[in-house]
Amino acid sequence: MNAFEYTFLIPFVPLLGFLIIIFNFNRFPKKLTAVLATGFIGFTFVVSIYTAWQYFFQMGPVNGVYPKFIGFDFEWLKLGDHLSVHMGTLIDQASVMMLIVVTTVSLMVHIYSIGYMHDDRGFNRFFAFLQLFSFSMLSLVMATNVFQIYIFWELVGVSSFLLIGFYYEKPSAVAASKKAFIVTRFADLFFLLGILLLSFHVGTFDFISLTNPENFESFNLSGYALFGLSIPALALILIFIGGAGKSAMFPLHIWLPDAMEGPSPVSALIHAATMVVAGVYLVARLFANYALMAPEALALVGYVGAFTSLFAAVIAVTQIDFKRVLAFSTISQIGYMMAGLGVSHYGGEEGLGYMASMFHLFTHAMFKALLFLGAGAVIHAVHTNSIREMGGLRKYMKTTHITFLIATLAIAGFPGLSGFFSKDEIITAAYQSNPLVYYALLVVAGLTAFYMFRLYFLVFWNTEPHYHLKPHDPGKAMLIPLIILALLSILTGYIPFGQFISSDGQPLHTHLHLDMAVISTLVSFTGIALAWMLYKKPSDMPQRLIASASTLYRWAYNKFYIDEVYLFVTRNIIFAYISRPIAWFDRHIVDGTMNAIGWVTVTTSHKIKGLQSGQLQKYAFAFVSAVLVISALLVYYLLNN
Amino acid sequence: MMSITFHQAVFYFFSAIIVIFSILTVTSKRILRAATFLLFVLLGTAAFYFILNYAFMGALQITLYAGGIVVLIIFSILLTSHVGERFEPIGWGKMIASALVSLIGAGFTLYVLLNADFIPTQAPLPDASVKNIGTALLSYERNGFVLPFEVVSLLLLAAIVGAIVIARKEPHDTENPNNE
Amino acid sequence: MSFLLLFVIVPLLTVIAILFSKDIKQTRWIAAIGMSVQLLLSAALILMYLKIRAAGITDDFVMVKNLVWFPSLNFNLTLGVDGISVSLIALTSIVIFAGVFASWQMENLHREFFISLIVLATGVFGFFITIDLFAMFVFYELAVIPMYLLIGIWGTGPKEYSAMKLTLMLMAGSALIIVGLLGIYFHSAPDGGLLTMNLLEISRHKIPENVQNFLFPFLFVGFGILGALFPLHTWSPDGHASAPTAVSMLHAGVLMKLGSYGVFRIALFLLPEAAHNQGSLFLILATIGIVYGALGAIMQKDLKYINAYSSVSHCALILFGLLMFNRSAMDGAILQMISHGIMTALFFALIGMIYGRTHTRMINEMGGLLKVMPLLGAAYIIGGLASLGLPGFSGFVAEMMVFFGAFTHADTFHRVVTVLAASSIVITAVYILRVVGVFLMGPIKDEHHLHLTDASWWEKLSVGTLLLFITLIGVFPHFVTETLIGNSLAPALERLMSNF
Amino acid sequence: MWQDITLQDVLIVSTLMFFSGVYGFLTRRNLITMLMSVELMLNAVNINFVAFNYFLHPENMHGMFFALFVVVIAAAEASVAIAIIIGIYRRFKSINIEDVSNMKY
Repeated sequence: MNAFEYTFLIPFVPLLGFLIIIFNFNRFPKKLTAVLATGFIGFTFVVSIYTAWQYFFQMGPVNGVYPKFIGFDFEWLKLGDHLSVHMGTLIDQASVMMLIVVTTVSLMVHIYSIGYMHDDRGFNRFFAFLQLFSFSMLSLVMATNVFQIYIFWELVGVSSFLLIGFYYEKPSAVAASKKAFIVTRFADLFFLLGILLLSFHVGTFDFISLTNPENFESFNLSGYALFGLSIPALALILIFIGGAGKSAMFPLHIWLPDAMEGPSPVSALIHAATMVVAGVYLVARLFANYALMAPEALALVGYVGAFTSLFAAVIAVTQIDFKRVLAFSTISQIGYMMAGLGVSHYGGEEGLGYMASMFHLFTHAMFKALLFLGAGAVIHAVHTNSIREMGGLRKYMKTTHITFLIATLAIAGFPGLSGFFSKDEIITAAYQSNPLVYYALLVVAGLTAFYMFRLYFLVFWNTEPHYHLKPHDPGKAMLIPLIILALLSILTGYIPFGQFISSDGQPLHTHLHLDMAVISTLVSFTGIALAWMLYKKPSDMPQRLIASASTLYRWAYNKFYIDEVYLFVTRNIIFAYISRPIAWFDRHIVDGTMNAIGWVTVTTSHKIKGLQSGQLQKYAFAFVSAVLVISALLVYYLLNN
Repeated sequence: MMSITFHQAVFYFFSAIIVIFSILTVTSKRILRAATFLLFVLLGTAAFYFILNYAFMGALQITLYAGGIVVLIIFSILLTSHVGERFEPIGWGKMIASALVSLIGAGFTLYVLLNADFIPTQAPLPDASVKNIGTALLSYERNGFVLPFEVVSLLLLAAIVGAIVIARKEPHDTENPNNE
Repeated sequence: MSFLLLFVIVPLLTVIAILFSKDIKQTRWIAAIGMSVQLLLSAALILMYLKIRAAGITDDFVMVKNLVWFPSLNFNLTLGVDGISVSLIALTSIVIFAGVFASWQMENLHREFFISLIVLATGVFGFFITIDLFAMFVFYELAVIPMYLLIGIWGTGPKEYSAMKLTLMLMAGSALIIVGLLGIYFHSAPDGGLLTMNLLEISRHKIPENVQNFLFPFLFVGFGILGALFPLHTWSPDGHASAPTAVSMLHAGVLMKLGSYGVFRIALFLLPEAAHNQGSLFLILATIGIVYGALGAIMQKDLKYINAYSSVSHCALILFGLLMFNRSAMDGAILQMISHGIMTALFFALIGMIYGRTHTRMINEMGGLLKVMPLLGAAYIIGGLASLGLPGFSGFVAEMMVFFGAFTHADTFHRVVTVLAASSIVITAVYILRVVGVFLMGPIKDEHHLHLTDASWWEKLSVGTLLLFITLIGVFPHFVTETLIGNSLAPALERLMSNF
Repeated sequence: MWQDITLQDVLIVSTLMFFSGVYGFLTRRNLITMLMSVELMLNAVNINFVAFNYFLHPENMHGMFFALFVVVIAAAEASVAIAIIIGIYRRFKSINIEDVSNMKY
C-alpha cells in the first residue's frame, strides 16, 4: 500500500515554493524566483509523471480493475466521535489523470509566465501565487475524502481571487476578483451543506468507502428531505451546486468572463485548464454515488451541462473581447463535460460518457490552455483585448498563428486532432442515452466551430488596423510552451483513454463511432465554413446578419442580462432592502431602545434633582416631616402590638 | 378645687416665660430683639434647673449660655447685620407649612408624652453639689465620667482651633478687599 | 504558592513597576517584558498541563488549590484549570502581548494607560484560573471596570458616550450574573451542608429543575451581554469604534470571550436541565445574531464598525455552537473563541495602525493602500480571509466543527438554524471582500497617502505574532481541538447529556 | 420637695420650646437666627434630660451629666457655627440661607 507514499511531495513541493517566495517577495531577484518556481513545479511534474507511469504501467489493473491507493494519510481533525477529517493523497485513475493535467499545464504556464510577466513589478508575488495555486489544486485532485476536497476547493478559490485581482490597482480587476470569490463562495455554501448532509447519513467522508457500490447497502439514507427528493439526491444536488459554482455552470457562470481581468497565464491555468474543471472532477469523483444512488441528480447534471454549453456558445458568438470569447468557450466546453457525465451510467460500455467526459477534460485542458496562452501572446503584442482592433496578425506572429490555429482546429473538432476524439465520445454517449442532450451538444459543436473560427479569422486575417508598434512573435520562454501544448493538442487524442480511465475501474475498449464522427464533423465543418465566409475577408455580411436578428444579438451580446439580474438582486434587493435596513434597525431600533432606557433614567434624575435644591430649610423640612411620619408609624405599630 | 401652690405658681411663671419668649424668638422681625428674647428663654431654662434643684446646672446655664453663647451671637449679629434691620416677611406657604409641621409634631409628641405611663420613683434626690459633680466628672469608676470629660476637652480644643481657622481672614483673599 | 497564582501576580508586579517608570520608553519596555513573561508562563502552563494529563490524571480540573478568602461565607479563591481554560489563558497572553506592542506609541498618559490595560488583563487571567464562582465574578468586574477609563480617556470620537454605554450595559449584565450566582450559591448544598461557590462542589449536586429554569436566563443573558448576544450587542460597535487600539484588541479578543466562557462554564455546566429547556430560545437569538451581525456589517463604512459587527456575528456563532450540546459543536465553539480572539485582535491592531497613518477609518476615503503599505495590507487581507473562514486558518476549523456538530441534530428546527448560520459564510465573504476591495485595492484616492510608511518593527511583531497563531491553529488544529479542548469537554457533555 | 410639679408639666414646656425651635429653623432665613433656633431645641432637650433624671432616676446623675456635656458641646458648636457664619458672610456678603445654595446637584 505504501508504494505511493512519496506522493505527498507532489503538493508539498509547491507549498514550499510558495512559502519560500512569499517570505522573500521583496528580496529575491526575478531570475531566482523564476528558477525556483519553475524548478519546483518541474520537479512536481516529474514526480507526477512517475506516479502515472507506476500506477498505469507498472502496477496496472488488478483482476481487471484499477485499484485505489492511499499514498499518504494522517488524521487532521476529529469531528465528533466517529467522524474525522484526514489529509492525504489518493491515487486512482481520475486523480492520476488530473495530476498529469495540472502539472503539465502548470509547468507550461510557469515557463510562459517568465516571459509574459517579465516587466511586471509583482513578478515574485505572481509566482508565489502560482505556486500556492498549484499546491491547492494538486491537493484537491489527490484528496482522499470529500472534506479535503472542500478545504482545497476554498484554497483554489482564494488563489484564483488573488490572481484575478493581481493588478489590484485596476478597479475592474478588483471587482472581478470579488465577484469570482463571492459567487463561488455562494456555491460553496451549498457544497458544504451537501457534505454535511451526506456525511451525516453516510458516516464517512472517505472516497474509497463512500464510492464503493458494495457499501451502499449499509448507508443509512432514510429520513425526510426537501422537495420530495431522497436524501442522497438532495445531498448530491447540493454538492453539484458547489461544483457548478466552481465550474461556472449556468446560472453561476457570471464570474468566469470577468475573471479574464487576471493575467493571461492565469486564465490559461486556472480559468481554462484546471480549477474550473474541478466541478467536473468533483462529480466524477462521486460518480458512483450519482449514478447509483441518485440518478435524478445525475440527470440534472446532464441538463444543466447541456444547457450551459448551448447558452455560453450562443453568447460566445457575439463577444468582441478576445479573452471573453475564450471564457465563454470554456464555459461551453465544461458544460460539454458535465453533459457527458450526465448522460453516462455506471460501469461497462454504459459508462462511456464518464470516460468521454474525462477525456474531454484532458484534451480541453491542453488546447484551451494553448488558446489562452496564444491570446496572451497576441494581447502582449498588440496591447488591446478587443478583436475589432486586431487583424492580419498571421503575417507578424507566425508561430503564434500556427499554434493558435491548431488549438482552434482541435476545439472545433477537426478530425485527427484531440478535440475531435473526445468530443465524439461525448456525442456518442449522449446519442445513446438522451436525445435532447444529444441535439443540444450537436448544435454546440457547430457553434463552437463557428465562433472559434470567427475569432481566428478576425484576429489573424481580415482587415489589418494600424498598429503603432509592429507586432511580433514573443520570446522563447513564451513560444516553447505554445509549441509543446500544440503538440499535445494533436497527440493526446490518440491516447486510448478508455484503457486508463473508466467509471468503475475496469478498462474500457472504445472505438471510433463512424456515424457519429461523420455527423459531428459535418456540423463543425459547417461552422467553420460559415465563419470563413463571414469573417475571412472584411465584408458587411456580419452586420446585415446582426441587423436581421437584432434582438437576439443584443441579448446574446449582453450575456442575456444575467449579470444585470445578479446586480439587481444583490444591490437593489439584498443591499438596499435587507442590509441597509438592518444597519438602520440596529442603529435606531435596537440601539435606540438601549439609548431610550438611558434617556429615561437621565431625564428622571433631572426631574428628581430639583429636590436637591441646596436650600437647607427644604431639606430640614423634609427631614422633620419624615421623622414625624416614621415615628408616627412606629408608634402606631407599637400601639397595635 | 384646684389650689395653686407657690411652687406651682413659680413653675408656671417660668414656663410661661419660656414658651412665650421661645415663640417670640422665632417670630420677631428684628434680629437683636430675637437674641434678647433667646436670652430670656435661656434664663428661664436656668430657672427650671434651679427649681429642679440642680443648682450647678443652672449656674452653668447662666454663665455659659446666657453669658457666653448669647454674647457670641450678639457679636456676630453686630458683625453681619445692621442693628435696626428688619426681616423680610416670610412667604405664606412656607410659614403655614412650617407651622403645620411644628404644630403636628408638637401635638404628636404631647399625645405620646401624655399617654405614656411614667413610673414615678420615691428614691431620694441626688446630691447635686458641686463637690459631687466634680468627683463624678473625674472618676473612672462606675458612674464616673472621666472619659467623656476628656473627650469633650479635646473637642473644645478642636472647636477653638477650628473656629479660628475658619473665621481667619484668608491671606490671599483678594476677592473681598473691603472685608477688614 | 500555586503556579496559577503567578498569572495574577506577574501583571500586578508589572503594574507596580510601571508606577516607577520615568518615561514612555521605560513604561512600554516594562509592559513588554511583563507580558512576555506572561506569554512564557502560559507556554509553561500548557506544558505542565500536558505533563499532568500524560501522567494519567483525569480529574476535571487540575492544579486545584484552595485559598481561603471569606471563611464566614465559604467564598474561596479556588484555583484550577482544565484544557479549555489553559487554552484561553494562552489566548489572553497572546493578545495582551500583541496589544502592548500595538500601543507602543501611546504617548498620552502612558503610565496610566498601560496600568489600566494590564489591570484589565489581570482580571481576565484571574477569571480563567479560578473555579470559584465568587472569585470569578470579582475578576470579571476587575476586567470590566478599567475598560471605562481606557475608552473614556484614550478613546476617539464620542468616547464618553461609548464608554458610558459599554460600562452600563456590562454592569447590567453583572447585576444579572450576581443574581444567578447567588441563586446557585443558595442551592449549592441541598442536603444541608455548607453553602459553596466552588464549581466542582456545586456540580456534585443537582440543582432543582425549577430553580434552574429561573436562574438560567439570568446567567445566560448576563454573560451573553458580554458575549454580544442579540439584541444586547449594541455596546459593541460603539465601544469598539471609540476604544484605542489595544483596548479594542483586548476587548473583542478576550473580554467578549469571558461572556461565552461564563455561559459555558457556569450557565450550561451548572444548569444543564434548564439549558435543555430554554436552549432553543437562545439558539434562535444566536442564529439571528450570526446572520444579522454579518448583514449589518455589509453597509458600514467605518472599519471598526465593520469589525465590530463582524465580531457580533462571530461571537454569536460561539453561543450557537455551545447551545448544540454535542462534542463537535462545543469543541468548535471554544475553538472559535480562541480563533476569533486572535483574529479580531489582529483586525483591530491593523485598523489602529492604518488609522494612525491615514487618520481616517472611513473606507471610502481610502484606496489602494496595499501599494503603499504592502505588509499591513497583506496582513489585513490574510486576516480577512481568516475571518471569512478560509481553510488553513483557525476560523475555518472552528466553523466547520460547529456546523458539523449542529448538523447532527436531525430535526427541522436545528436544520433550519444551521443552514441560516452557515449562510453567514457567504455574507462574511461579501463584506470582507468589499472592504478589502475598496480601501486596500483600487487606485489611491488620497495623494497624501502616497507618502505613508509601512509597518515598523513593533507593529510587525504584534501582527506577526497574531498571524502565526491563527495559521498554526488552522494548519494543525488537532492539538487544540483534541488535546486541550476536546478532552476537557467531557464533564460538561456528561452533565448536559445525562438525562437526554 | 416640689412634689406638686409633675414630669408631664415640664415635658409640655420643653416640647413647646422644641417645636418653636423647629418652626424657627424651618422659617428663618438668617443663619444667626437659625442658630438661635438650634439653641432653643438644644435647651429643650437639656430640660428633658434633667427632668427625666430628676423625676425618674434620681439615684444617680446621668441625665444631668448628659445635659452638662450637651451644654459644653453646644458652646463649641456655637463658636464654630459663628465662625462659619462669618466666613460665609465674607464669601457671599450675606448670611441669608437662600443665597448659600452652592452645594446643590
